[in-house]
Amino acid sequence: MTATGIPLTPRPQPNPRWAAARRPRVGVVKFSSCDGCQLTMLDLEDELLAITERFEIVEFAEATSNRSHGPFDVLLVEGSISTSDQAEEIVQLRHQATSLVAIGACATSGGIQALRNLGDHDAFRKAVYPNPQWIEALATSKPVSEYVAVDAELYGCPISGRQLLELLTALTVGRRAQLPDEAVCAECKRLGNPCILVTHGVACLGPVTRTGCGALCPSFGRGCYGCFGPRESANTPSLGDWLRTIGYGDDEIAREFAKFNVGAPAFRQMVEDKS
Amino acid sequence: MTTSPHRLGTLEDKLAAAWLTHGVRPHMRGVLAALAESRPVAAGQVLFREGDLSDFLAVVLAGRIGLRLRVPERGPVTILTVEPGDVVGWSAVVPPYRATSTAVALADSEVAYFNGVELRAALDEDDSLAAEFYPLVLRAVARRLEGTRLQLLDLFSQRWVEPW
Amino acid sequence: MVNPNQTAYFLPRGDLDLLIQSLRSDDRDVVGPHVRDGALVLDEIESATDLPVGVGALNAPGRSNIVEGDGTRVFDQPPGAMSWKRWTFPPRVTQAVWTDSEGPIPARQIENPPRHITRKAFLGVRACEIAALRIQDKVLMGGPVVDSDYVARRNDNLIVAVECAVAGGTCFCTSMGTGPEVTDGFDLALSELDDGFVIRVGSPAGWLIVEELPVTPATDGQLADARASVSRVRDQMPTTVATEGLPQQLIAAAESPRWQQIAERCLACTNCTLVCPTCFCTSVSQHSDLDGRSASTERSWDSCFTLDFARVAGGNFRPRTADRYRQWLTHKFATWTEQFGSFGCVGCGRCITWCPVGIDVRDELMAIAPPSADPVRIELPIRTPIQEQHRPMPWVPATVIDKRRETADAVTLRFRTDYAPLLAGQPGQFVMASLPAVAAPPISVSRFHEDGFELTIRAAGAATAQICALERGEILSVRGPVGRGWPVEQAIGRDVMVITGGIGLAPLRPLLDWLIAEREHIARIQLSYGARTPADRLYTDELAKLARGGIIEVAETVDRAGPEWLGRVGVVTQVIDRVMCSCDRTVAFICGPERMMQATVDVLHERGVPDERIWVTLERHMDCGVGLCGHCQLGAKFVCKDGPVFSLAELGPAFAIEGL
Amino acid sequence: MTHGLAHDTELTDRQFEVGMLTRVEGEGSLTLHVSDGEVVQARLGIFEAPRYFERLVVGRTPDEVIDIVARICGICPVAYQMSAVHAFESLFGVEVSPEVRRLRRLFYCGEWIESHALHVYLLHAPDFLGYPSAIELARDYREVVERALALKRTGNRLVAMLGARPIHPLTVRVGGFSRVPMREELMSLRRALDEALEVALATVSFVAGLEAPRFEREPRLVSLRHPDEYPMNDGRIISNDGLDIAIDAWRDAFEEDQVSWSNALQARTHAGEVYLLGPSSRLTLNSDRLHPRAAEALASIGLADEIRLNPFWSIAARAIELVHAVAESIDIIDGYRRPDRAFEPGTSRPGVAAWATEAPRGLLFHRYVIDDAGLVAAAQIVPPTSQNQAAIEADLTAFAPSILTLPQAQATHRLEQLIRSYDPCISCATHFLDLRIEAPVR
Repeated sequence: MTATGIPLTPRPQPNPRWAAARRPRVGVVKFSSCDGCQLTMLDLEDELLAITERFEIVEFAEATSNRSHGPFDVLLVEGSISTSDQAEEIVQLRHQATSLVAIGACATSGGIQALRNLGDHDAFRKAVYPNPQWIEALATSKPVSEYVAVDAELYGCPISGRQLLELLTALTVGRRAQLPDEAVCAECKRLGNPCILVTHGVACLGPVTRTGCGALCPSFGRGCYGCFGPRESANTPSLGDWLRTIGYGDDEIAREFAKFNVGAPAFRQMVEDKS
Repeated sequence: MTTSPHRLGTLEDKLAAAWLTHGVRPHMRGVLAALAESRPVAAGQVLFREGDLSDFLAVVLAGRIGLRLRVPERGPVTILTVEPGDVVGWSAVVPPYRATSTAVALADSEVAYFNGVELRAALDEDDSLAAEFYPLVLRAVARRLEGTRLQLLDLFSQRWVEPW
Repeated sequence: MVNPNQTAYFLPRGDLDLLIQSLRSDDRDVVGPHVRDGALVLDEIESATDLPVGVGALNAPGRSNIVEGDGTRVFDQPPGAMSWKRWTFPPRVTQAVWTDSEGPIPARQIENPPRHITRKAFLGVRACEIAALRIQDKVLMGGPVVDSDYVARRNDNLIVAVECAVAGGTCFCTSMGTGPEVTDGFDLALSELDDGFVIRVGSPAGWLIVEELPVTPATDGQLADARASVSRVRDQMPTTVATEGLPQQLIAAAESPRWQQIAERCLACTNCTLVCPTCFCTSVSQHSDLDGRSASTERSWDSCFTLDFARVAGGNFRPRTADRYRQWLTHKFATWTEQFGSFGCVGCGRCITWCPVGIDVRDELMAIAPPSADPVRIELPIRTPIQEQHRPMPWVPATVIDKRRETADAVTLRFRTDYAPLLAGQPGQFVMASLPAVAAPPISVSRFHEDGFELTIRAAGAATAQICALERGEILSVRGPVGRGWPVEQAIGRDVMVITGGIGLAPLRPLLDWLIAEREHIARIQLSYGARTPADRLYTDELAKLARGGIIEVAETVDRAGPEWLGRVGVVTQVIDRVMCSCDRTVAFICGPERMMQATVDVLHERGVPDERIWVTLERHMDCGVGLCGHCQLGAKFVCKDGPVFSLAELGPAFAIEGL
Repeated sequence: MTHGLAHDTELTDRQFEVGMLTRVEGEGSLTLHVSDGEVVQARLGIFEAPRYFERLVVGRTPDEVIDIVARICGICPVAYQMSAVHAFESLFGVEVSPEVRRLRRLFYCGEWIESHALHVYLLHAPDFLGYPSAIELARDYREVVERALALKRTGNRLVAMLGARPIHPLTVRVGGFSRVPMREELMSLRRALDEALEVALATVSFVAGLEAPRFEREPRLVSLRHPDEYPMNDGRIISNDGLDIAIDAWRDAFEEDQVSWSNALQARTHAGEVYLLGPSSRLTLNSDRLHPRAAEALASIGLADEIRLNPFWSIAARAIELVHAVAESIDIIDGYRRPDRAFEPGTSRPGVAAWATEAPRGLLFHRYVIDDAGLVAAAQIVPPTSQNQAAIEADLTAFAPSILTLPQAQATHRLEQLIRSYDPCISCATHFLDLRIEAPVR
């Protein structure tokens, strides 16, 4: 279709849940994580100053010494919940936030550290620390949504700067953030990559992984490792069967899925079935 | 569908015009008419209450009867209105003969009134009457069940859904 | 030395580069086969050395490998990973662009961004791919509304076809009747022989190229070799899909358990649709910068395998993978024939080769729809001429001149416009409403005026909420009226039942206006209107007035109510099944959630109203409103342009089947 | 500005606390207890929750480990991938092509530029200029912040060019990269790098003009040293007091132990001495290996001694390294020839894979035990911050007396500024396998 000659257009209203006058108060907090997702905002070099003008950044420990415990119009939450203190803190923060957005694989599925959910936590603790009794941590690393309601989720390890910007922009113009839930394959084909799984028999999780990264792995000569997590109706068993028919062992298949979104059911199931 | 409470004609004519009973064979309609008496019901009048022993069955000839359930936290809720031609008090012929809701006239109405005890006795004696009558009640109840299912789907609920 | 009566020439292998250079000197980018990252792709070709010389490719379900081929031969491969639509119908196209002087939200549009479309020569187009280009021509510029971007890109492509000398493991062009012989639709057609190429000329443009080449008239021997080569390919490719009667078979198999079995293997990853040379479905996405001073819309390839594809307010029409696979396969091999007069498949085999789990469409077809007794042959469309009279439908401004609140979350906006077609709209038609940076949803017109029209909108999402928030004097861009409205003439001399629920009354209001204007020609008008609660009813005063005047019979009912409500309670079907209609004279117009319409239809059937006189209006996801984006398909129908109003007779079983 | 309780008591007995250190990477706290003018306790607490990375990599293939360890830190993922990939290649005897070796340095340069630009301008500079963050800084010195962002962007573009994205790049693999860029692709960064060099030089004069708190001590400095390169991913481990060991022999000289107040282990020498890593150490021990442009810049500001003696001057060391990284990137790109192979094939073999590289924050040591199946059986990862932790506490102890006369808030801020000058990377620091247990300080 073509859209020609739209001479004039209305002004979309600011998000009705905000007072139009003041800048929305944005907070960025982290739990168990590598800081990469909040760093993604600082990596939006071209837009960072515009963001700080459009929004009032009231809490962002990595970037500013100004602190706030709320209230927040938008609270970006990085990291998984893996200690009892964190489990309490996230509930407090939820009360302070109009919109709570979980950002990144840790906050949306528990992150790579959720591998311990499948195993024996004590074994992990002992393996790393000589005095495990000094280490206070829960046996599981869980997504934020396991503890409080989340209004939106940005996926990825790390999240995509473009998607973060889309979320913030959508909030400002009051549109539904366009975060498609299609397979990585769709973007991979738009880019014109010949399927790496078909041509080279390389294990690629693209068909069961949510888009958003820009199909980076196949574009850079390797198979997708699922860092954006499973998409809707991710048919992981079928992909697993195919990988076996082209020569992958069950343990290899299990390891493919046992990565940064191992906490997501569709991936976790494959790890448990194959190992 | 005009709902003027002052229609002319005999009770039998009125039953013939009613959705529930217009299919009944003429002589049976006569039998039914003989069992029934036409009664006016004033707006606001309660015909029976949820849990009461049902001692009558009525075919609404004009007006509107509301069926209500008590929801203590929310007050009475009208779940269905019985319109002219339809039956109210079917529980009078279905054990354990207890009203499943409270019936209130929402407008001045007219009903064909069947005494429960007499009606049940007549149905016990006259198999052909029973064979004619029970399907009518079943049909009416089945229709209500269908309607209730659709209501459960809450098709017009105001969910905040964003296709675009 | 070129002789106009001669149409076949011979170009020595060593001079192939001269062909490429003459194409380039003709001020064209040459696109052709090329090996990149171990796969055969299409790419810009600067010289013959860019071509896959001595390269072969082995294709199988879910597998494609580059292999050593015959040392000197250039075109001994089956179709590669990409199709030509990448150039005629690119994956992403920026459409409208807005900028604004003072912000915060874009208000002024720059006309469509200037397109720099270079002339292109497509080198190495196979027979199946020529057929694919024709099919997309039919879809995208066959009218009534054309895709002007496609037209611009398709204009002036020079097609240098190549007749296949090898058959790929997934090829089935012989089944689909599209190849391997290249018969027409080309400017030049090459047949590769060991020592060179037989060149056939198919157009004046082709002549101009050949004239520059050191060609000699093809000898009978060379022509015979060329024919032999392609007929060998035909023999290598047994007919694997029996297309005769296939459409009918597939439609009949709509409820086959096989769909669910395929769904257990299908990844719904969209690969098959995006490598397909004929798939044309797209979505429009909104872009804007952070301070909202500029915005644009972008059209990008989409696929019927994504969840969002069939999403509408309130749900999704194809939630399950089985639904999506059935939609794709039945569209390609059944409903497409009804829409465009040919199959949507040309047998290139890409969907088989590039399926990550090797699902073979040939096997699935034969399993679901085994060959039938009563064959029906379907022909390819002839080359579609670019339809000059067809224009993209314009967006026009409409000014809000009145605003009325209907319910807690619905308003009626009255717009003024001087765009004649909008003033001449038919009851039941709708408009696309454009909100830059937000969305462009379809909205039914709820009344037509001499100087404009009305929209009744419920704030169900970001876009509708913003339209609801428009105030007097503000301007909305609309495209329309689009769609086929209510068949009002059917009401003449009949009893009319108008049955609707919730916001569904809005698209019926223009119909009521028409019926009332024609009152004396219509026996009886009964409106049955269901709402969730008394507070959710639209146009209450209007309806009350009409009812009082005895112009129409109005039966309103609500799903639930408190004691203060003395009106009807119950679903709308309970109203109509008590109506004593002389149903032999009845025509019914229905609008509401599909489930409610189904229940209503059941009752009407019981009362003996025939399908021909039961009219419903359907809701589907729409991104364009003019039959190009593909989202709104229901069986062979595009709801946006063939509907949204349909009679049950037109819809047939499609109305009852889940997930179509 | 400070969190947790910060209560004034009489000058002789004071408690300074920062419940949550800001403008550092990860979650840490500071506790300093002074009694009778004596520092009785200085603790850099790390309450970042443990993620057990040494355990997460067990049972993984080397290439999987390279993907996983990147997730230890979002700011220096390249460093983690480099230490790991070099460790594996050294065990497997994989010799990468010279082009790939240069690309690896280019990759590392990108991360140094991005990380140093972030710290110098967005995290550290606000302390010197008296702003809570670069956001406020931008209100008064917009061009300074824009300059910083431009520099940072160029670093990120370099990393993304080679690694597909700046955070958690995905192309590093044993033997090389999964894909190497075309020459044109790299040349597309050339102009940005020329501008970046100007900005880096401007940064040097910018920091030279800052005023650092007075504080001097003679720390033990440790870094890599290479015969003819400024150290990044090759060389030997040396110190300013005579240490000189092989790059994979970290354990011969150092060890880690656990303390009760920290989820990170602390590293010391076998003799229990603390030591300092990072830009100041690297620069002091390798100033003769700087790129000429960087050497000029250092000479022009002549702060070499301050950089060695005063931790606050680490900002100058980073500025100099910025010049070096940009200048070297330009040289590498100008001389780039795309290798025929993106990676050399290598075959796994069992044994111990160990290596150290220079992360932006200092020496990063990895050690893996590979089993017969080619999978990791055990791992040790020693990031710079855990090695600096003890040195930071020692410096806090030494620095504290000089601020006792200041008001609480100001004094606390000074202490926080001191900690920030080491650019601690706390989520890195949280997780390590230990060798010998020492009783925690009580």
